[in-house]
Formats: sequence, structure tokens, C-alpha cells
Amino acid sequence: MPVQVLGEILSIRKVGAYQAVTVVAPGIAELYRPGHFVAVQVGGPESSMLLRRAFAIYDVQSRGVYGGTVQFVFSVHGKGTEWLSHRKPQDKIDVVGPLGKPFRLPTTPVRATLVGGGYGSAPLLPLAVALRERGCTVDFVLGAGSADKLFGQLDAKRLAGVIAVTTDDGSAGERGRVSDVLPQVLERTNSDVVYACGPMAMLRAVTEIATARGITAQVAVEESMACGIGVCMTCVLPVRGEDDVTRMVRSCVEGPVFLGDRVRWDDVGTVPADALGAPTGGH
Amino acid sequence: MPVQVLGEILSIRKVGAYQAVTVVAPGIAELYRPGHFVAVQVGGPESSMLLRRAFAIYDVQSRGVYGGTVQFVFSVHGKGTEWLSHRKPQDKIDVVGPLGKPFRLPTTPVRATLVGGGYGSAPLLPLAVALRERGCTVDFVLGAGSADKLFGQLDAKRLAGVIAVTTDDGSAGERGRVSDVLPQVLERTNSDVVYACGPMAMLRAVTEIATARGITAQVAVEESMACGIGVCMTCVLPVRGEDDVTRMVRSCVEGPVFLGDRVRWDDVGTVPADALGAPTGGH
Amino acid sequence: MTELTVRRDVPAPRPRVDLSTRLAGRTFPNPVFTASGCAAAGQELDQFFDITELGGVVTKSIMLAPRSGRATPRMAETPSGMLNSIGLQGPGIDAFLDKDLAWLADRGARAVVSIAGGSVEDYTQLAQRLRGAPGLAMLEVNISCPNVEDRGQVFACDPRAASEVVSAVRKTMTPDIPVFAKLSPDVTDITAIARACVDAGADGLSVINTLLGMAIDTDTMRPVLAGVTGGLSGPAIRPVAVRCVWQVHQALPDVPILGMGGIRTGRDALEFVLAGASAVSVGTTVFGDPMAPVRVLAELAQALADRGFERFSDAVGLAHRPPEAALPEGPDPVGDPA
Amino acid sequence: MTELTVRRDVPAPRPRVDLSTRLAGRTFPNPVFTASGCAAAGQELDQFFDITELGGVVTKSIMLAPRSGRATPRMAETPSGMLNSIGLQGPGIDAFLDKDLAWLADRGARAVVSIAGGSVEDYTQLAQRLRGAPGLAMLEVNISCPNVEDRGQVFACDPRAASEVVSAVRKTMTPDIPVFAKLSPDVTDITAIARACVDAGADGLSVINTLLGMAIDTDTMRPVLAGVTGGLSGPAIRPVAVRCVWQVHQALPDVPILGMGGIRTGRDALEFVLAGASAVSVGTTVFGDPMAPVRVLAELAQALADRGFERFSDAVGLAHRPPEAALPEGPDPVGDPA
Ligand SMILES: Cc1cc2nc3c(=O)[nH]c(=O)nc-3n(C[C@H](O)[C@H](O)[C@H](O)COP(=O)(O)OP(=O)(O)OC[C@H]3O[C@@H](n4cnc5c(N)ncnc54)[C@H](O)[C@@H]3O)c2cc1C
Ligand SMILES: Cc1cc2nc3c(=O)[nH]c(=O)nc-3n(C[C@H](O)[C@H](O)[C@H](O)COP(=O)(O)OP(=O)(O)OC[C@H]3O[C@@H](n4cnc5c(N)ncnc54)[C@H](O)[C@@H]3O)c2cc1C
Ligand SMILES: Cc1cc2nc3c(=O)[nH]c(=O)nc-3n(C[C@H](O)[C@H](O)[C@H](O)COP(=O)(O)O)c2cc1C
Ligand SMILES: Cc1cc2nc3c(=O)[nH]c(=O)nc-3n(C[C@H](O)[C@H](O)[C@H](O)COP(=O)(O)O)c2cc1C
Ligand code: FES
Ligand code: FES
Repeated sequence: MPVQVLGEILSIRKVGAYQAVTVVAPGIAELYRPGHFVAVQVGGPESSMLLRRAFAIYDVQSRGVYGGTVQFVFSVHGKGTEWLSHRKPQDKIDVVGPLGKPFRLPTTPVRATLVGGGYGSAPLLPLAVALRERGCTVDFVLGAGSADKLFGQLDAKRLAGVIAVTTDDGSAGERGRVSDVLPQVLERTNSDVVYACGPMAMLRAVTEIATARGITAQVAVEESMACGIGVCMTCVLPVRGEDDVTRMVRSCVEGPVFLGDRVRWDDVGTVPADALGAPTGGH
Repeated sequence: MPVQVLGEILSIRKVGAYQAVTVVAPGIAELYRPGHFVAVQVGGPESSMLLRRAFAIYDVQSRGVYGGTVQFVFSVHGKGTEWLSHRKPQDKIDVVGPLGKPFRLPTTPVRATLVGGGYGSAPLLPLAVALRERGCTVDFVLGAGSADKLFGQLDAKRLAGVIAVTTDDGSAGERGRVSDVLPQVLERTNSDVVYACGPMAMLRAVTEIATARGITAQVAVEESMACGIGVCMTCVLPVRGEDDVTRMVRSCVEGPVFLGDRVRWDDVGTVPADALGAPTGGH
Repeated sequence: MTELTVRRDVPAPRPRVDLSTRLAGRTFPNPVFTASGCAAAGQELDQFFDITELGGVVTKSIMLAPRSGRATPRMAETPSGMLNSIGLQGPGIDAFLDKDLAWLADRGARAVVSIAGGSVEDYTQLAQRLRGAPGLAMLEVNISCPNVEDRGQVFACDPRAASEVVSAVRKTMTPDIPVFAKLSPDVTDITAIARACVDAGADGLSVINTLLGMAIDTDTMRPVLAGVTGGLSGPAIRPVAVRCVWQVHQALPDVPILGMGGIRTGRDALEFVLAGASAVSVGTTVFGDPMAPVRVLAELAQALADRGFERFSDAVGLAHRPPEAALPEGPDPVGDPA
Repeated sequence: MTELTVRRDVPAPRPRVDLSTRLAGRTFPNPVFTASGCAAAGQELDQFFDITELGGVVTKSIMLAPRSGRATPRMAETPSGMLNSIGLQGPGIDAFLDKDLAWLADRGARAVVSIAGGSVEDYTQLAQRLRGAPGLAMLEVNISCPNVEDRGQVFACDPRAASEVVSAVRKTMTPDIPVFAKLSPDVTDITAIARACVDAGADGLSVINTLLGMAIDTDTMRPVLAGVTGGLSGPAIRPVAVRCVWQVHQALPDVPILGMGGIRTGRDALEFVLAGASAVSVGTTVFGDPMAPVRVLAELAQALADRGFERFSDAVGLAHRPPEAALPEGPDPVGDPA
């Protein structure tokens, strides 16, 4: 059960091209599992911005003098994240979380490859910790546009067997995309499962590569969200259910983590004609 | 000619129930005369508040490292002033000024009584300085709801011959209203002219008292303003012109200072039937 | 120490104002409801507060068949508002009755079921299916839908079409269930549509649905929404909504109104009530503030108490009193707050 | 050091885009205008920037006789908007011609004179008086006025009444002066009114006037505005305005549109242009930001340059291009800004 908390910012610091915010938010840490996200109010009381902004949870602390904190990492994208980037310690922000369906963890100690694009690696780091606690071996593939947009490389090194890094401009690791190196990594590590978080195009490529090797990919998608809690229906994408019927499902409550091969990547942004309740001629 | 300046706040400090803000705003000091006001943007770039807030100028400095500053005094009234009250030094605010018609100064060294209600005394203090520079003798009547809402008492003492103070609750000076003591002050000082700034009811009473003694009162009114620069027509009140015709005049450009006996106090908030262009039957 | 607002923990000290309100034949314990399409069928919000504390839960408009809704993007944030173009995605009436309404009934919530269709027949069948459904407290007829039999002309924009739908639904639904017609502001004269609905048997009116709007992405240089146009909601439209409530109440003072459009605080809710609403829906605000409905309820109760009201119902339409009319026993305009 | 923005000092380095625009027969040097009632007759704004830098100055709607306007309060701030109820205060056409228009002509500004009346005869006489007036570049007919001869029915809400006014004005005004009819969004089908105006001879359309709204003071428990209802303007209404421009341009692609409603930035202006406006008016924003019109102009020029446009006119209506259509030579959708 998510909570809504008006909490104080403990710290806000630059990490490469991003900022990492830690906010006091008791009640979130207790329920948190890797893959959950928070939704944050922006702009202050007389703001013209009504909607929350979603951020993957990077870290939680359930103890300590503050009775629980949550940390997330963000890049400035538009007006709301611009506002957020000017917050200072002791300012308060309104946070709702934990939200969404987290990554499912394997019940046996498997080998897992975690693929992160940009800030998408943030939720993968606590995932790696959880996997290792279950005896899994973890490998990382991290990619970004440029070196300053790689997130969590050091942490990943500490947690991973293998780590591969790519950047579009070659300013760190190999020049190219994660999908360029992923096949070799999977080959080399013989991974049983793939987890990914990052841009939609990356998730799609990762899914294809994993599926081609016959392994499952769990991917955390990023769809434009108005509420984050399942009441507005803005964040849908076409996903094939276990009954093989395609539905427009809410990525905020039925995701953001999906089995990659269930997402109809070709049809994201459309309503496939065979989706449940799809328009028939009439409209 | 007013200027529009995005200036840094140099200081913002509590003065009784008010806050006094000094902001860097070159170009305003040079043109300033007592009675002028500034109009300030509130709420920041993504604010839902579109309109400026008007404040009487309390002080200007045209020299110094900052190349010109302006100071005003405000009380928290609604959302915009609430926002303003949370500003800190180095924050920037957008200021337009100097605006309006200032107090007219006598050409001969007369004796003047200055009547201020609440923060209304702020523009009267620089007025007193200007009057004294012209050889006038200045007396003050200051009133407010309670002691913490009196503004500028010390400055006034320094500048004035006589100073009388009233509060509604008796927490400073005499219990009562400025209009209770004004007749005696005028009697005692034999003033030639009255200047007043404060709530509309006070301005009306002051005008009546002055008029009864056959002396003129210049009053600075406070009407709800959307633009402050004369383009919106929201700030009007019925004023009799020199041709004796009543017009709905803009208090932001033809005021805020008016000759008290020209304002149709009974009719403020209405359009008198004999006003120029008043509705005739049809609408 | 750090200040916290955590869900459920605050059983707000409710001031002693009788908040109950009558909407047509039915009494609701208080006048704050959710808005259709902004609270799904209540389950998600029940995680944040006890939804039975609300006057009623208005469900997302339901159609006969399951419906996928439109392609994405389905929303755009706008100044103090948002555009949506969901396309009435939903599970269809069967699944709705089985799961959503059953859950609401179980939970003890007062369900206001919103129905939508493409023809008079659709609406009639929906009313038919809902007859006698446990948990149903009221019916809201969303007539802001294109009439597939009339070149997509929206029912709510034509008095005759609106009247046909309302009359069919009213005849079909059992008399104990109030039927409210939900009006669109996108008309030249909202009172004409209001009158048509009431003449056709509507027991009350929901005022207002979203305004038709659109946004263009200046990067792709195309409309932002996949559906091109969408519905504008949120505080941006509040002045239009208050005006519509005012006009409808003035034209039909005896018809109960469920008012909505940009309500964010108890003060906003009071504005609607003074204009003539007997109850209010909190819609878009929920997206930014899931606890808003109960907060608005507590704030409204406080605002009424501050003004000396003993009964909520005494405030309904009070802003229409003639210029020098006295206020009813109790209430006082609030003076200078300083 | 402290950063300053002081008036006049910034002759913005204008990117090399041809900003000229044709509105019916007339060419204006650029497409950014003031909005009627938001810039008086230009003199006050000329203190802040050189008003001849604007495409045109649209003056406050003028009536035949001097007019006092309504009682105060005349305005209320609302979320991202404001309500106004000025009641067309003005000096009457004689004083306007003598002082205001003469000043604009002298100053070298392109004056777009807005006229308002209570009967077809009023409008005709106004057009008569304005025939051949020096400085007059265009006429904007504000038809959002009550028709005193038809129980106060607003001209803009009735195709026939709108058509009569426009036809009378068009017949009276010399052919060299474009006549634009200004449409109200408060109608069921804005394209029907648009068509009626164009059929009656309007050379173009101004889209949109304010939305009817109201606010209630929850302290006095009465309407805030002395006039009870007022016009809603500002960014809050932008999505409605863009939608109206889109619909009108789609219905009448060859009719030039002066678009307005909540424009605050060059990006906002571009939204209107892509929707189909050949020029834009900056209205309410001026109240909070007197220099907004020239800032919007500079930002629009920059936005066009960033997208590879060489001519402003190539952007007009571009968001209507079919789904897979290529962009004209030059322009490129802007990619990820990161
Ligand atoms: C589950 C999830 C997890 C995310 N995690 C992170 C993260 O860890 N770090 C990070 O930097 N960003 C993350 N994002 C993206 C982040 O939510 C957007 O960058 C942010 O909402 C943009 O807000 P803005 O005000 O800057 O942009 P604007 O364009 O002004 O936003 C306008 C509206 O659109 C919505 N919106 C715009 N872009 C997105 C988007 N990409 N995703 C969802 N909603 C969007 C906003 O929520 C807002 O309601 C995540 C998104 C989702 C859905
Ligand atoms: C010429 C002039 C000089 C003033 N000088 C001072 C001063 O020195 N110190 C001070 O504390 N206050 C002064 N005021 C009043 C001050 O402008 C208002 O208190 C302030 O605008 C309220 O803004 P708000 O956001 O707090 O209230 P809100 O009620 O949120 O304001 C909403 C809108 O109404 C307008 N408005 C509301 N009340 C007033 C008002 N009383 N006068 C004008 N506009 C109003 C605001 O400008 C804004 O556009 C002056 C007003 C005028 C006209
Ligand atoms: C995302 C969204 C979906 C909506 N869906 C419906 C709907 O299904 N049926 C309906 O009658 N109104 C629907 N509405 C309109 C709201 O119920 C309400 O009338 C409108 O949004 C104005 O209120 P608000 O500003 O408080 O949201 C929807 C509004 C939004 C924002
Ligand atoms: C205070 C005020 C006065 C206005 N007066 C007029 C007017 O006299 N004639 C007219 O056609 N429109 C008038 N308008 C409407 C504007 O010209 C414009 O159409 C509308 O405000 C939408 O644009 P905006 O949101 O940029 O202000 C007025 C608007 C405001 C805010
Ligand atoms: S964001 Fe509202 S349902 Fe997913
Ligand atoms: S405040 Fe706009 S004209 Fe005076």
C-alpha cells in the first residue's frame, strides 16, 4: 500500500549529468522492492503544474533518526524536473510511493544480466543487491549518450561479475549501444535471465536479444503518466496477457516492469486492431 | 518612463507585522518621486499567478555598487504576498516602476500633516523628507490596528514637529482611529495641507476632515489592479475632473494620488449615474 | 523535526456541521464525491483513504462492451490544467458489475455509476443491466459522447439528443435511483440543455464535463494527443465551471447539481456550493494529490463552520441571494482575516 | 553580478527568418500583435518598447459614444488566468480618432482598430467613421457584444446576427482595409459562426475572445465581480484557443486567422501558428510582463530559425499536414534536446 508523505529533502547532489535526491519518507522503505517508483509533486502550492512526476527508486533506508528515507536520481527534462533541480536541503516535497509492480526475483540462484540505459541503471543497483542476497550472480551492461550520463558504474563494478559499458559518443567504454554488446555478454556469461531499464527503444532491443537466446527479459518501461496510481488511464501500452489476449494495460500499476516478450513493441503508441475492445469500424 | 527590471533582492527583513524588501532596480531611483509605486511579479516562472502586485515605494538609492535599489514594505494578504514573504536575499524578482502619479509638492514652504494607516505610512516618509527639503514643516498622524502594524514611527518622530499615534486596540498611542485625533492635530498645527495613504475608509474620513477645514487633502488610494501600467482598466474609481465631469479614472496612471475632494467616495465601487458614459437604461 | 502527512493517520477533527445532502430522493452523508474517470472504481484511492468517508464514488464511465480506448499519448499537462483523450477505456458493463460494482458494494461505498454509449439503445441497455444492482446509489449519464447514429454529433450538444438519452435511461432505471445528466460546457446555452434533460426526467445535473481543447507539440509540429483534441480539466477551467453551475442553478433552482471542474480545496468546493451545487466532485486534483477528496471534505466542513453554518444545505446557492438580503440564521460573511 | 533586463536596451539579434505575414490583402512586417483591451491604444506600452516593432497594435474595442464601463471589482485572478468585466469602458469614437488613432498614426504603428456596438447600426456607423482614417491598417469586429435589439443575445453566438454585423461593416469599410471578425469560444460549433462571418465578407477571423466565467468570493459569499460574470483569459484557456484555431483553419483553410488566448512565450505563439494562425495577439500576459509582445516576437523568430524555417508563412497550419507528409524544404522537427 503506497503512502503519501510530505517529506523534507535531506540532500540533493549532482552525480554526473543527474541529481540524486534523498527525502524523508517513512512508510516507503518498509514496502519497497526493486523496480518500485515514486511520484513527486512539483512547483509548490501555487504552481501551474498539476501532475506528479515519476522516478524510479534508487535507494531506501528504513531506520535512522528520520524514520525512513527514499532516494531517486533524475535528469532535467522539462519544467517540473527543472523546478526539482532547484530544491535545497530542508525544502519539502510531497512523495507518493512505493508504486508499481517491482521486478520479480528468481527463486533459485541464477545468473542475471542487468541492462541499464542512462538513469535507468538507478533501480537496477538495488535489484543487483537483492539478487545477490538470493545467491544470484549479476552482470551489468550500462549505456548512455555520453560518459556523464552513465549512472552507477562504480556500484555496478562492486556488485557484478562482468560489466560492459557503452556510450553513443565513445566518451566512456565502447562506442555504441548496449544492444551492440549485449549478445556477447550473454554469450560469455550464459545468463539465465535479463533485467532492463532505460529508453523504450533499448528495452525493445534487449527483449529481442534475450528472446532470441530463449531467455526472459523483465523490462521497466517509461510511459507518460498523469497519476502514477492507476486512476487516470493515460499510461497504457499494449501487452499480451497469459491468455494471449492483448490489452491496453496501465504501466503504473500493472507495470512498470513487464515481461519483455509480452509487450507489443511494434504497436506501442497505437491500439492494435486485435486488442481487447479495439475500435471496430465505427470509431 | 517606468522600467521593467529583473533584480536581485539585497535584503528582506521583518519590521513589526511587515516585511521590507530592498531590490536592485537601476532606473527607478532616478525617476522616483514620493507616491510612486512598483508592480512586482510573483510566483516564479511556472506560477499560476499571472498578475503583478503593487507596492508603494518606501525608499530608493540611485548610487552605490548596485547602481540603484528600491525598497518597499508589505504585509501578507493573499497568495502572492505569501510567496513574496518566502523570498531570500539573492533571489530575483521582476519589478516595474516607478508607476503612477506622485504626490504634488507645494511650491511654498507650508505646514503639512501626513496621515498614514498601517503600511500606508511607508510612502509618506520619503514624502516628509521631500517636503522638508522644500522648507515645509511636517506633522504625522499614524494609525493601525495594533502596535505591530504601525510602520515608520521612529523615522516619523525624527522628521516631524507633531506626531500622533492611534491603534484600534490601544496597544500603542491612543485607542481609536486616525480620524479621531486628526481634527485636534490640524487645529493645533494649523496645517495648510494634508497628505494621506491608507485604507479607503480612512482616506475618505481624512478628506472630509480636511475639506471641512477648507484645506486640501492629497490621498493615495488602493484599488485592485491587474496591470499597474494603465492598459487593463480594472483599477478605476469615480473622480470629478476640473471640468466637474465625473469619469471612471484609472488609479494606476491618473492616481494613485488624487485630490481627496475630487474622489466620489460615496460612489466608489459603483458607476455614478452622472459619470461620463454611464449606462442609460439600455444596459 | 520534520513534518509529515501520512495517509489514514489523520481522522480530521470534523467540525460540528451537518454535512448531509439530498440529491433528488437520496441522502448522502456528505457532499464530496470523486469525479468520473478520475478515480477508476475506487479501489486504488482506497489505499490512501477510506473511500466510504466520501459522499459517493463516481465511477469511470462504463460502456456496454469492453473498450480499448485511444492510442497514446493520451494526456498533456497545460497551465493549471491537463488535456486527456482516454477514449473511455473500460472493461464493459459485465465485468464492471462483477468486479468493480461488487467491490464497491462490499466495501460499503455509495457508488454513483457513470454510463456512456454511442446510441440511445446503448444507454438504455446499460440502465437495464444496472437495475437493482447492489451498491448502486445513483446514476450519472455521461452524454458527452458522439452519437454514432447522427454523424458523431455529441449528445450533450443537442437538446433533442440529450433529452432522448435521459428519458430512455430514466424510464429504464428504477425510481429509487436518482438519474443525473452530465452536461458539457461546450455549448452556446447550457441552460437549454439543462432544461431539456430535466424535462426528459433527469433528477439532477452534473456540471461540468471537460472543455474541448488541444495542444501542439512544437518539436514534432503535430498535435500532442494521438486523439488530436482532448478534454481540458483542472483549476484552469474552474471559472467556467462555476459560471455553468451558477447559470443552471439560476435557471432551475430546484434541480440538484453535482458541481465539478477544477476543485482543489475546500474553499473551491464552497465556491461551487454557493453557486448552487448540492454536492461536488473532485477530479483532476486527485492525480496530483490522491488524498484530495478527504482533504477537501475536511476543509469544506471547516470553511462552513468558520462561517457559522450549522447545515451544509443552508449554503447551497447562497451567492444568488438578492443584493441586500440577510443571511440565514447563523452564517456570517468572513471579515478581514487579519 | 546581478543580471538585469531593462527595457529598450535589447535590440534582440533577430534570426534571419522572413517574418512578414499577409492578412487578407495586407502585409505586416511580423505576426505578433497586441490583443484588444490588453494594450489600450499603445501609448502605455510604448514606454517599455518601441510599439512600431510589433506587427500591429490592436486597440481596445471602441464604441460610438463614451462609455463608463462597469462598476468595480472588475477583475479576479484565477489559476493561470484572470476574469475581467470591464464593460468596454472607452472615450467613444470621436475622441478615439482625435487622440488615440492620431497618436498611433503619428507614431508609425500599424493600428488594428477593434469596434464594438449594440446594434448593426452602431457597427455600421463606426466603420463609417473609420473610413479613410490615417493609420488604420485593419479592422477587428468584436462581435462578443449583446445585441440590444435582440434581448441581449450576443452577436457572436448566433450565425445570423454575426453575419449581419460583418456584412454591414464590410460593405461600409473601404476594400483596402481587411475586416476581421472576432469569434467567441462560447458556442457549440465555432466553425458555423466562422463560416457565417466569412460568407458575410469577413476577410479573416480573430480567434478567440474570452470564455464566460465567474468567481465567487467565499468570504462575502457573493460573486467577486460587480458584473457577476466576466471573461476568462490567460494561459488557462490556451488549449481551448488552440483547438478553436485548429477547427477554424481546418474548416476554412484559406481564411487568415489572428490567433490568441493565453500566449506567454514564442513557443506558445508557434503552437497557434502551427494550428493555423497567420498572426497572433499577446493579451493578458502583458499585464504581468509589459515587454511580453517583443519578447514573444524574438522567441518566435528564434523558434522558427531553430526549426529551419526561412519564412514564417511556411509554418502556418503545418500541424495539419497528413500523418506521413514530408515537411517543406528547410523545417525539421526538433529532436531530443539533450
Ligand atoms: C516509472 C517511471 C520511472 C521513471 N524514473 C525516472 C528516473 O529515475 N529518473 C528520471 O530522470 N526520470 C524518470 N522518469 C521520467 C520522468 O518521470 C520524466 O522525466 C518527468 O516526468 C518529466 O517531467 P518534467 O516536468 O521535467 O517534463 P514535462 O514534459 O513538463 O512533464 C509534463 C507531464 O508529462 C509527464 N511526463 C513527461 N515525460 C515523461 C516521461 N518520460 N515519463 C513519464 N511521465 C512523463 C510528467 O509526469 C508530467 O505530468 C520515469 C518515468 C516513469 C514513468
Ligand atoms: C498603489 C498601491 C500601493 C500599494 N502599496 C502597498 C504596500 O506598500 N504594502 C502592501 O502591503 N500592500 C500594498 N498594496 C496592496 C497590495 O498590492 C496587495 O496587498 C497585494 O496585491 C495583494 O496580493 P496577494 O497576492 O497577496 O493577494 P491576492 O488576493 O491573491 O491578489 C489577487 C490579485 O488581486 C490584486 N489585489 C488584491 N488586493 C489588492 C489590493 N489591496 N490592492 C491592489 N491590488 C490588489 C493583486 O494585485 C492580484 O492581482 C498596494 C496597492 C496599490 C494599488
Ligand atoms: C483523465 C480523465 C478522464 C475522465 N473520464 C471521464 C469519464 O469517463 N466520464 C465522464 O463523465 N467524465 C470524465 N472526465 C471528466 C471529469 O469527470 C470532470 O467532469 C472534469 O474533469 C472536470 O473536473 P476536474 O477539473 O475536477 O477534473 C474525465 C476527466 C479526466 C481528467
Ligand atoms: C482586461 C481585458 C479586456 C479585454 N477587452 C477586450 C475588448 O475590448 N475587445 C475584445 O475584442 N477583446 C477584449 N479582450 C479579450 C482579448 O483581446 C483576448 O481575446 C483574450 O483575452 C484572450 O487572449 P489572452 O488570453 O492572451 O488575453 C479583453 C481581455 C482582457 C483580459
Ligand atoms: S498514470 Fe494514471 S493510470 Fe497510470
Ligand atoms: S491596473 Fe491596469 S489600468 Fe490600472
